[in-house]
Amino acid sequence: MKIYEYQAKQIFADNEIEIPVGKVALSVEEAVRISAELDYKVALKAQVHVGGRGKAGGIKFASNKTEVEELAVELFNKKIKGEIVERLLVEAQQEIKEELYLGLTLNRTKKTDTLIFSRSGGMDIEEVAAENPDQIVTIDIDPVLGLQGFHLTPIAKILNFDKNLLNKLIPIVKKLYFVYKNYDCLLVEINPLAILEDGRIKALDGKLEMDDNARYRQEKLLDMWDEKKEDQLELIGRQEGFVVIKLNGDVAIISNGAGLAISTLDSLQRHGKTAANILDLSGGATAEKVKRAVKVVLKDSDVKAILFNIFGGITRCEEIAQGVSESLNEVPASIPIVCRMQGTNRDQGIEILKCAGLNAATDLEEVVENVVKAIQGGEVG
Amino acid sequence: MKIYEYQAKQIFADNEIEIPVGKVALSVEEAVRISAELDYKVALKAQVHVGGRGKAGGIKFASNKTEVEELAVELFNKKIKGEIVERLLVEAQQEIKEELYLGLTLNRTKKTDTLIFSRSGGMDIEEVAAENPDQIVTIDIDPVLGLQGFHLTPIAKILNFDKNLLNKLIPIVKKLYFVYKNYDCLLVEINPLAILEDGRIKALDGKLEMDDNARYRQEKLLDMWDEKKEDQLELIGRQEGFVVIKLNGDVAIISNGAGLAISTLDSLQRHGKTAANILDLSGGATAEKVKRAVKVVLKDSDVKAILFNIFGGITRCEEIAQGVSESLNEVPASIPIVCRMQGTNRDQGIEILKCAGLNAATDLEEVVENVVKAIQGGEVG
Amino acid sequence: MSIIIDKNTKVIVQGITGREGSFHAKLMKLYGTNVVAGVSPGKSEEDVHGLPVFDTVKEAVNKTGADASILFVPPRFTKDAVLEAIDAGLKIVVAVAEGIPFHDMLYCRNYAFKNNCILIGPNTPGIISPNKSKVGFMADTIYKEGSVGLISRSATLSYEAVNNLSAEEIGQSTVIGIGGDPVQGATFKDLLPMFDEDPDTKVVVMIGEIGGSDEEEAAAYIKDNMKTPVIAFIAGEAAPEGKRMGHAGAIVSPGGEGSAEYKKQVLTEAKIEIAEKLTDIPTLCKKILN
Amino acid sequence: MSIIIDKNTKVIVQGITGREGSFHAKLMKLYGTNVVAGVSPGKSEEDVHGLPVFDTVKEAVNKTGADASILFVPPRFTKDAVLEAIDAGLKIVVAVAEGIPFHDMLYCRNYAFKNNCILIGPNTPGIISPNKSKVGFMADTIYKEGSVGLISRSATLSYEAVNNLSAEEIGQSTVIGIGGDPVQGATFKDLLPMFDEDPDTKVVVMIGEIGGSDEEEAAAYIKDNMKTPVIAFIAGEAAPEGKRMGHAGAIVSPGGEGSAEYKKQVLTEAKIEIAEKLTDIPTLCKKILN
Repeated sequence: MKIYEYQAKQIFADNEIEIPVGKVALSVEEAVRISAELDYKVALKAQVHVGGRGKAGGIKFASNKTEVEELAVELFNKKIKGEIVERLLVEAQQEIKEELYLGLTLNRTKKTDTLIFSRSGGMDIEEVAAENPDQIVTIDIDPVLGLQGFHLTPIAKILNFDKNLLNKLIPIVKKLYFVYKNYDCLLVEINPLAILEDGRIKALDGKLEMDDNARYRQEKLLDMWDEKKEDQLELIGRQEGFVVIKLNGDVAIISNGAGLAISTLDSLQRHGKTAANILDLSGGATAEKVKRAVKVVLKDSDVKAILFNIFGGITRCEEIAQGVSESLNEVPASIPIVCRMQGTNRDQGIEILKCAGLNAATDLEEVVENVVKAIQGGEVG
Repeated sequence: MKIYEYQAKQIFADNEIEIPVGKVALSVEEAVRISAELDYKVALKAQVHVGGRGKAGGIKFASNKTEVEELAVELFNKKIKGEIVERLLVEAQQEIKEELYLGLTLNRTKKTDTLIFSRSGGMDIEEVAAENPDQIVTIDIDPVLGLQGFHLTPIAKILNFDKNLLNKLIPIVKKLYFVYKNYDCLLVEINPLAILEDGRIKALDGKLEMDDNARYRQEKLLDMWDEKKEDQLELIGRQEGFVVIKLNGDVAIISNGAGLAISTLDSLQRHGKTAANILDLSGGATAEKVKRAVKVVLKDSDVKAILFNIFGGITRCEEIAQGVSESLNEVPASIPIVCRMQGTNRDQGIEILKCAGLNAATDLEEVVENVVKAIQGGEVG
Repeated sequence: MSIIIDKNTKVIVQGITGREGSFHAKLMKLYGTNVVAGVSPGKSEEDVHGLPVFDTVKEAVNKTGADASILFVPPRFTKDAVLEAIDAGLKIVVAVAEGIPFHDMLYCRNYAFKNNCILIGPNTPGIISPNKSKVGFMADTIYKEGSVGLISRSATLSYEAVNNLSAEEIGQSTVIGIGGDPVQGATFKDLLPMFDEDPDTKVVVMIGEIGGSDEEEAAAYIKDNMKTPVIAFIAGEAAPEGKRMGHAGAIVSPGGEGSAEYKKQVLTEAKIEIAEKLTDIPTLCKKILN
Repeated sequence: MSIIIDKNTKVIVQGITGREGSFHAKLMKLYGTNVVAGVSPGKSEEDVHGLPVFDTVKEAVNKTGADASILFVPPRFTKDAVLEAIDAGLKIVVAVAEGIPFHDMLYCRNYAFKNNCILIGPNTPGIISPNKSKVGFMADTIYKEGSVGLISRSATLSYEAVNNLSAEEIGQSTVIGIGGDPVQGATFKDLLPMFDEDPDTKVVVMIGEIGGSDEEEAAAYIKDNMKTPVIAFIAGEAAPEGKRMGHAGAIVSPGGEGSAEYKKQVLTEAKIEIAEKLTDIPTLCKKILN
């Protein structure tokens, strides 16, 4: 779950990391009003979740009221990599001496936390990594040990052990580590972390992505979450208790496990097709739950067929079959349903489907072939 | 390093563990004044470092002004196990429903932290351990892991999983653990931790002992430290940079290592004597340092002879010998000096001693025999 | 033989008084697993399917000499329960819950590792050594005893693969679900050496998927160390970049890191045979076993 | 042979640019220790006695393949330096500083243990395998190569004992100071098995003192497991209760716990020979060696 720059900065400020004075504006008028307080010497920053905002022209600098107005109008009418701009962060401009990069994320390979620091801030860290690997230090932190003094030596080194600078910087590193851990971040990043002409260090940009699994204990972040930025089908799915993934094909895949669904998608691709969406019933679904799942995927107008791929374990095939059978009235005739059932109570499930006029395939490849034929108007099974 | 009850409670209060209203009094008048604010329904508690204060009559309860006066006079004129009473804690009396015990200390055998809890508070925990071991839970905490939720289950069990009580108690346990760790405690103890009639839980007594090695980072505790309670010879030693141990014999043992000093003491005992004090020069002492050491031990009027036991490693024997030689003027003729030297530059050291008119023994047993003879007025060496 | 668990493994069930815990404790017992006790704080008066219930893992271990624990505990309590099991000295811990915060697992994984504990999961159906012991909730009827070792990130794909194998009369030594999270306990690389040391495991099937680099790490290990042949399957070649495909860990990074294509390339370079389809697995196993 | 260190052990010196670090780096090199580098943050331009200096332990390990580290670092920085060494993968760490807060050592000891690192100290002169390697600051001239293993809480008493042994031409395999703190890295019990496995160590001398129960723990271990004979000396029979006798750990609790008398009794019950005086040690060793 991502939050906006201005929200990430609010979290930083709450944790005593300095940020520029500024406020978020939802309209041109509001942007002008906020700018007035800052003597119109402001940065106007489009608030979007996609990366590469700067290069896409999402950040503008104004120095008088007219410029603020013009630039705010321009930004509110812009799309940044397809994302519409609904909020502008209006901030006092800063006199920057040097730009640093500071970030924390998971090292998935080593299964540790990783602290990333660079003296070449302000640009994309991947670019720095590619062009000036010497300018980046990557420090793995054993999560059991936590951040210790010695972890910071490589940062000190890149700053030539400049004591004066380090005395200001190291508390910020510790605070950001605290944020990373205590706000359940997948990623937290300050880029640039700017050393200003007056010697202060401020977070000029901020990125924070929360672990979805930690929603239950991160109310503050959850309050910041902009639901509208999510795919609406996926959102509905979540509200109904399913993991739904929206894709750009025309088959709805309903299955009782993520792996099975992914493999079904792979097989579809080998047949030159892809899914409109994937819905995971997860283990132990009831007929009732199946009916709700069908309703969810039907909200996706891209769907031309529904494919059930079930491998019963805790999940019982007859429950699924019952749910499919009871859903039939709801599904338009134009949308064929194909099924595959295997595992716990498979025979009973197939029997129920048969009564409902549906055949069941026995394996994954077969059911995928069936759905391809069905969409092409052929006979199923 | 020990602090007084009222100081330990101040630390508790700073960390949001509730304590009774109260203040410390240095005189009877002050005790009366504080009591007045509390309507004279007070507990008067002698502030001493020794244990077993309650049984020794160090805690009194008053209910009017006269009683306060009488009891304060009594307590200020009392000695508790030999320790004079200079401070009284005057506290509002509490209506107690139940007394618990809560403590944290080091498990030296397992090298872990240990949390101790008992439902039989208010009495000596060792007594409870001996008489009602079922009433105590002892929970070892891996210092790397720190206090976790599961560590508290044994406490919950002893309280019959009383949710209402646990919701109040568990935060106190966590706070005391925080105090234990963050104030570098060797021991921290609340006994009794009282459940009051109104349902609140308060620390009615408090004990906190700090690790001497952590002095440098515990300024707050160091400010609380009452130097007068220390042995004055040991205090002077510390100020001069030595570890000095005051004992009740008549020989001053100066050595370059704690182990060597202890063994010398053991040998003395086998000869029916003991030391007045022990001074550890530790490694690499200079002649200058030796002279200062001699000055320190001479402040002890019990000293009838000085025994040097040196095994040179980093320590060089000739430096020690030089120091001994230069000290001779300062040492009264009535106080003989005996020496033993071994290790680095032993021969040079012995030569220097010889010039100063001193013989050197080669081993520990010999030097001890020499000091015994010297005190008895015999010839040395 | 088998790895990690067998008939002698004494298992406790943390969360045994819950619906799932109680249900699967019974199924495990029925399968023949040596379930010796349950743990549920404050419920030690109860008895579940004839099993004693203790308030703490430590008590359960002291009284029963248990070796392993399976946790039927909600995600928010899983970290504490895992740490309790490790702290009590257990060397095999299976965490089935899905949806555990990754910082919790990061801590648990590293703490388990340091304490020489094999942590399986989270987000896993568990581990089964067919006809010997099952510490998990998989539908056990599809498993057959034999000489294929199987490790899978996906639960359903492991069922699918096992079903295909058993249908062709190819049995399994031990089947382990390591879970679909980005951070888990034991990974492919942690488990492969155990299979390599098991004389009865003749071939290992590794069912990977997009996301992370556990398969690549395994490939490097296999190339340099494994004597036992390994067959790999990678799910997710059709997954678009940047989409989390149901499993928290199944995501191809923008830029293509963690893609099925790349993983297969690395595995192939390490001379590991790739099963393009799940149905290819039995054929490839047979080739090695015969 | 010897335990823990020998001629091949590659040693780094943390704090090498300090007075003590520089001085003892030189002495260790002169003794023949394979010192490969120093570490001192911000001083990597320097070169000390021809040794390269690195900013971090990790760099030093990567560049030199070091196995061991000795820390000449002030007490307040010791915890961080120990953790850095362990985190960098070193398996032998010697901390000589005296006066380290016990909570720091409690953490270090347990972290070292979990990472399979042998931590020696703090408050120790270090470890020496005579004629092979010395990782410490002891006056090395008194040591002779031979077959007595020696472990001591006190530095000076280990010198005393070694001096007595060498004077009688009895050499030592390895001599280890474990330090006089109440919490230290390796204890008697942790080190005894290593001596027991060393074919060249024919007898082990254990120099204990009052305070704690490490000698009692060792006694239980020796009784149940040791094949190599052990001789013990306990200092402090004259120490009064409740007084910390110079070493932070040398204190008899009020009530007599940790007394020399009790320790000797436990050791005797475990059939361990007691040296009443330090001068008895060579005699007792000879009895076993001949």
